[in-house]
Amino acid sequence: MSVRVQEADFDVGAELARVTDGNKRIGGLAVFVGLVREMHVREGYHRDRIDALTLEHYPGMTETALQEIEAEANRRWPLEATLIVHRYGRMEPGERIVLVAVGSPHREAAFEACEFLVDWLKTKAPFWKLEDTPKGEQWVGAHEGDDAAAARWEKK
Amino acid sequence: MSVRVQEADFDVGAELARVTDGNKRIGGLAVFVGLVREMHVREGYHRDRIDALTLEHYPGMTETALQEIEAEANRRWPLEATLIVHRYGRMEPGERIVLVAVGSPHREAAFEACEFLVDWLKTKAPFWKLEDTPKGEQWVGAHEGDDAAAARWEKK
Amino acid sequence: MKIRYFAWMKRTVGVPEEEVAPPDGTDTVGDLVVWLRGRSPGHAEALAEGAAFGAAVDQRTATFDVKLAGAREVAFFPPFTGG
Amino acid sequence: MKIRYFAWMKRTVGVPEEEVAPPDGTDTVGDLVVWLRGRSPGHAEALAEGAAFGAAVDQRTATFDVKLAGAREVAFFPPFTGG
Repeated sequence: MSVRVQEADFDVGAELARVTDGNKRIGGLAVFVGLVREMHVREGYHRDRIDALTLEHYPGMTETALQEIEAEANRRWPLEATLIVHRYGRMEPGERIVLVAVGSPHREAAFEACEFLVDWLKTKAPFWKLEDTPKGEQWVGAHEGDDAAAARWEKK
Repeated sequence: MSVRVQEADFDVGAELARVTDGNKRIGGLAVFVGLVREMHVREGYHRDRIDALTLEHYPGMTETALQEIEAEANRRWPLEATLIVHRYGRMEPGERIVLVAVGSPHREAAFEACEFLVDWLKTKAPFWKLEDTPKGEQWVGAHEGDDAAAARWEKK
Repeated sequence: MKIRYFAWMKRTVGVPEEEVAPPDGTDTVGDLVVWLRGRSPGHAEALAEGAAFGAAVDQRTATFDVKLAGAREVAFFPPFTGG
Repeated sequence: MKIRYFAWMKRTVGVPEEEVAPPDGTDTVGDLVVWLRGRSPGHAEALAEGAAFGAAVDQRTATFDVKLAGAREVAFFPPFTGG
């Protein structure tokens, strides 16, 4: 289990190698990489071109929140390895924002836990996105779809 | 869209960079890496230690089958990029067998299409696994769970 | 007690953080919000009733009925938009 | 017509591929299976009724009712286990 919050970009290949190397019990590794899109596309809301994105976070609380999310995934699924790397600071379209990787003996568990981590970190980790657009700066509003995606993992 | 069948290992970081570089419309990249496990774990069937795995395939048909699966994923979801790299030949525990990567503006589509590709290639592409175990060689039988996983994508 | 503001709330309040000494009777996060509104028009706007914001007490997400007893740091922020 | 065998079927039949000239009336994949069984005990075992195997005609998966007309290559193999 490992969580990192950093300003610098990350090397996907090197990160994934560290997750799997030496662990021969991993049959499936599910990975998600979130990237900055040049267009903000939210259901009919606005479609502004994005020149840059600045991610603010709450140092200290962010790491704790991500560790708790990761621990929850490990409680729910039989996982061999988990990794979350989330950047903050200024990023341009095409740049990587976040990496989530989950290794498990079984591909189903790896996929489910990876989706769970991505859904939960979007709604439970203290990050805020500020978009730099031709019309000026604007804070990204919370996305109802993200809440719905996160809610499907809530225990009944 | 890209499909490759090869004996050599692949560099995950380099492959993923080729999928996303220069495409600023990708917001989410979902990836699956299948690896050789040192244990064969199938529901109560047998749990033999595996010394090596040899993947046989049907050259020509394999590429066609993978291209058709990839085209089907692109018909079903709004994808910006897809990649399937599948190895054949002899591999030891810990080695990579297959890489599936899907880039989309939306993470939900990326995850769904990636799972779809993995499920379908397991049941629709002509590969056969021969395990080298302390008890001798044995062909891996088809896994009912794989058929069920593939079947959930069949159109009603 | 340290108060921290994030994202647009930081700009609306005008400072990223401040040390405050709320009066006796400020028992919960909700009480603190009401008291902070009186500090400036920026505070009143950022922490307005009906504005969509959440809170954390000592870096753990907290609802407005959570007690402040012993809290060293309370943060206010808009809904999270990471990932 | 070229016949190819894969995985354990190749070992049971004894050859990875062979050229055959089935008699007139061998119209479908199923007809071909019946005729091939008579070529050797290995063929009979690999292609036995009830054995779990599939076929491809000219590199496309085919059910046993598919017609062979014009086919250049027919393959037989156990269920796929890739990925």
